[in-house]
Amino acid sequence: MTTALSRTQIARRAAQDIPDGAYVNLGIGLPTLVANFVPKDREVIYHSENGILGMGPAPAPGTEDPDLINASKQYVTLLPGASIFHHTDAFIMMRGGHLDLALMGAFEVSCTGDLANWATLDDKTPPGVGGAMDLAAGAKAVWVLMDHTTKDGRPRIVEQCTYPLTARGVVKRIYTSLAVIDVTPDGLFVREMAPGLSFDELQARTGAPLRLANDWRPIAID
Amino acid sequence: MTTALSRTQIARRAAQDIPDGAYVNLGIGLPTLVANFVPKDREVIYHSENGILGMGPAPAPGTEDPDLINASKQYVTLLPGASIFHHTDAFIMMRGGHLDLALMGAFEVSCTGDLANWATLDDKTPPGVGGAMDLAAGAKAVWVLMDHTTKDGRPRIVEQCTYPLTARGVVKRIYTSLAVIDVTPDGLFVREMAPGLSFDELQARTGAPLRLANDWRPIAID
Amino acid sequence: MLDKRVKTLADAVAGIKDGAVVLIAGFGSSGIPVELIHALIDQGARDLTVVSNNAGSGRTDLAALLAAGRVRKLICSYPKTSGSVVFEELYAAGKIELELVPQGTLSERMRAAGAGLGGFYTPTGVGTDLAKGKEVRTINGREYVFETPLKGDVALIKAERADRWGNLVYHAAARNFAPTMAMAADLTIVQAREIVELGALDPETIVTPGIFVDRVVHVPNPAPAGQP
Amino acid sequence: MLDKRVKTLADAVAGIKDGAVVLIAGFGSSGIPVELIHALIDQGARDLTVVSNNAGSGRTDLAALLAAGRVRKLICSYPKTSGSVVFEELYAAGKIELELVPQGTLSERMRAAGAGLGGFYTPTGVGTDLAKGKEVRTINGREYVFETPLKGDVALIKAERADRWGNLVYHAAARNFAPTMAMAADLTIVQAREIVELGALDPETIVTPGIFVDRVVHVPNPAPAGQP
Repeated sequence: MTTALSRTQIARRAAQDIPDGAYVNLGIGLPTLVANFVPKDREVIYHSENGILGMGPAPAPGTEDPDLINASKQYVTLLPGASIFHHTDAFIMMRGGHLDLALMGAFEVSCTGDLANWATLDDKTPPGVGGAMDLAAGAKAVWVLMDHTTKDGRPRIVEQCTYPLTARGVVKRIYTSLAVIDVTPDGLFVREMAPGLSFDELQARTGAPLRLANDWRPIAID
Repeated sequence: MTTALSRTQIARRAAQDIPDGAYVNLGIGLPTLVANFVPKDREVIYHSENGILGMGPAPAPGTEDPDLINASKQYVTLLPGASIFHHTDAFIMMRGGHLDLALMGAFEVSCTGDLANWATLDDKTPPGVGGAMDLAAGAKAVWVLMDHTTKDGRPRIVEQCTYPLTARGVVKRIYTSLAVIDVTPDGLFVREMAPGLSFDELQARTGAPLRLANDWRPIAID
Repeated sequence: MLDKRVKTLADAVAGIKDGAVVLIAGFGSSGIPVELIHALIDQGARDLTVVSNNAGSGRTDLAALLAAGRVRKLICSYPKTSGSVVFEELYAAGKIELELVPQGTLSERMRAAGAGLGGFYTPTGVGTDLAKGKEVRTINGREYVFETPLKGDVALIKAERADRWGNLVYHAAARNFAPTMAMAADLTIVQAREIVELGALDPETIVTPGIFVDRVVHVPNPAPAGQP
Repeated sequence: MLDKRVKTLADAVAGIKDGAVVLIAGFGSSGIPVELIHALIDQGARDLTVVSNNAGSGRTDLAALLAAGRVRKLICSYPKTSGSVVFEELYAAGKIELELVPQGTLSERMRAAGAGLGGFYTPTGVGTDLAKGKEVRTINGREYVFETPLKGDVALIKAERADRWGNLVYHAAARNFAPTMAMAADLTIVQAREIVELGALDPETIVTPGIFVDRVVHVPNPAPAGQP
C-alpha cells in the first residue's frame, strides 16, 4: 500500500533541501509551510515581494503589525539582520537573479520545466499573477511543490502544459505527494518515491516519461 | 560705453529669476555661483547629481565633510529638510522631469535651443560629459549662463552649433555678459541688454538673428 | 517658502479630473491610503483608471471606490484576494475592465514613467499570455518582452511621517509601492500619520524625497484597510 | 550560518581574474574604496575594464591602479577632473581605451544589469555623438536611445557600517554609485569602517540589503581618496 504524502509532509520534505545561508522566496500556499520545517541549525533568509528580507516566524498573538505581512498577507516578524525596501527593489532581487531559490505551487509542470501556476481555464473568476512570473523568470532555481495529480486523478506533470504558462523551462525540481523529481536537459529523473510506490505506478500517474535515478531512494517521512 | 557683465554679475542677474520653492540643479562653474545671490526670502532646493537634495552653503572652515560635496566637488552643507539618495535615484530626478530648473554653462547655444557644453574640438584632452546630457534632456527648463562671445570675440550664440551637442532644442533662456535672451519657437527674443549697449551692437556679436522684445529693458546691475 | 501641507482631505484631493489615472499605493491591507480613497469618493471624479496591486477587500476604501462605480479600468497584478468580493462581482458582470500585469513589471513600468525612460525589456512573461501582442526581442541570447512606462495623473500615498517639503518615511513594510508611485504621477498626494518639523527627519533615512510629493495632509489615526 | 566577513583585504579581493570588469564606487573623492583598490593592485589582476564615474586624482587609489598599467579600458562619465593627471597622460599616449557614458545612463545601465532587464530607452544623448551607432526609437512622439545593461564581474564598495549578512549603510553622500554597483556585479566586495552585530542596523534604514553583497572586510580608518 502506498501512502501519499500529505501537504505538510511535502513541505517537510522540501524543507530538508534548503541550504544554509540561502536567500529564499516562498510562494503563496503550500510553499509558505516550508519555513516551519527547515532544520534549526540552518540560517535561511526569507524574501517577500512586498519588500522584506529576513522574515521571521509569525508574531505572538496580540503583537501583530498590519504593516508587516508576507506575500500571502499573513503577519510576520523580522529577524535580526532583516531589511525593508520598496516594491521595485524587491523585484530587482527577484528578476535580477539574486534569490537562490523560489518555491512555488503549480497547476502543472511540463517535462521541460515549463511552469503553469497563475491562471485557471475558468473565464468567470479574475486571474491573478502577482509576482509569479517575475520569480519564475528570475530566481536562480525554481522548485515546485504540489500534489502529484489533480483531485480527480489527472496528472499534473505533463508533456505540455494545458494551463496558461507562467514561464518556460524554469522548474529545476518537483516535490509532489508521490515523488521528488529533477527536471534535467535529459528529462525527468525520479530521485525519491513515496514508500511502497513502484516506478510503474508512479509513471502511470504521470503525464510525461520518467526515468528512475540509479541512486533513487524512498522518501523519508518522519 | 558698454560695460559687459562680469561672471559674478551674470550669476547675480540669473539668481533674481529663480522662483521661490523651485528645485534647481546648478552646473559646474559659473552656475554654481548663482546660489550666493538668490534673494534670501526665497526657499530654493538645490539638487546635486551625487545624491543630495537641499544643499546649503559652504561649511565653516574646519567642519568640511569629504563625503558631503556637490557636483563641482566642493564641500557643502545640508539644510533642514535635506535628503540623501543614491546616484540612480538622483538621475531619476534629473531625467524624469522632476527638477524645475537646470542652470548650465555652455560653449555654444543655437537659435533653436541646441546646447553644446560637454566636449571641445580638441582630440588630445579626454572629453567629460558627467550629468550634462541627462539634465539637458530631463529638466523642466534649462537656462544657460555664459560669456556672450569667446575670448577672441567669436559669437557663442549661433545658427548651428559647431561644438558637439549636449541636447537638441532644450535651452529656454540665456544669460550672457551682454544680454538676457529667451529662446522661443519664434526665435531669439532679447529681454534685457547690458547698459549702454545698442541692439545693433548686440546683434553684431551674435551669430544668429535676434529680435528685441517690446518690453526690453537694460540689465539692472547693482 | 515651500509648504506642501494642505488643511483637509478635501483640499488634498481637489482637482482630480474624470478619466484620471490614479495610482493607489498598498499591498494587501498594508500601506493603503484609506482616508484619501474615501476623500476621492466624496470628491466625485469618475471614469477612473486605477493602478493598484490588489482590488480591495471588504466594502471600504478601494472596494468602496469600485462599488461606487467610479472605476472604468483596473490595472493590477492580483485582483483575487480573500475578501475581494466587490471586484469579483463587477468582473463577473462585465462592469469593469482588467489589465493584469506581472507585479514586478507593474512596479517597473511606473518607475520607468518616473525616471523619464521610454520603456524597457524584461524577461518576465516571455512566452505567456500576458506577453501576447507585445514585442519580444532577443538580447544576448535571451528573450525579453518590451514594456512601456505607466504614468499616473495622481498618486495616493500613505506615509508614517512627513515634513512640509514632502519628505516621507513609512512604517515597516507599508512603503511597498509608495516610493515608486510617488515619482510616477503628476500629482502625488500623501496622507501622513504625523507631520514633523523640517529637519526632524534624518536626511540619510528619508525614503521618498519631497521632490516627488505635491500635497501632504495630516491623518493622525488612519483606519485599517479592508475593514467592514 | 550566513557570514560574509573576511579577515584581510587580501582575502577580500582574492580570485579577481585578469580581464575582469570591475565597478568602483565613488564620486570625486567621496565614497572611493581606497584600501580595496590598493588590495587589488597588490592582488595583481590585469587587463581590467574599470567602470567608475571619474578617473582618479593624484597618484593613489584609482590613479595608482591606472599608473600600474592594469586597466585596459575605462568606462566613465567624467575622466577629466582636477588632479586626473595619470589618466590624462595615459589617454594622450593612447595607452588606455575610454568609453564615455552620460552619468545617468552609466548608473541606469548598471541598474538594468542588477535588475535583470535586457535594456532600456533613455532620452539622454539623443542627437549627440554619444548616441552614434545606437538604435534610436520614437515612443509617444519623443526620441529615445537604446542602452544595454552594464554588468560587473566585481564591485568594490566603501560603506560606513556593515553586519555579517552584508547589510550596509553609508556616510552622508558617500553612497552615490555604491548601491547600484552592489547589485550589478557577480562579486560585490565591501570595505566597512565599522562592523556591527546582526540586528544593530535598523531594518528600515538599511540602504544596501545584504543580498547584494558577497564579502565584507573591516577597514576602520580608511584613507581619503586622491591624496598624494
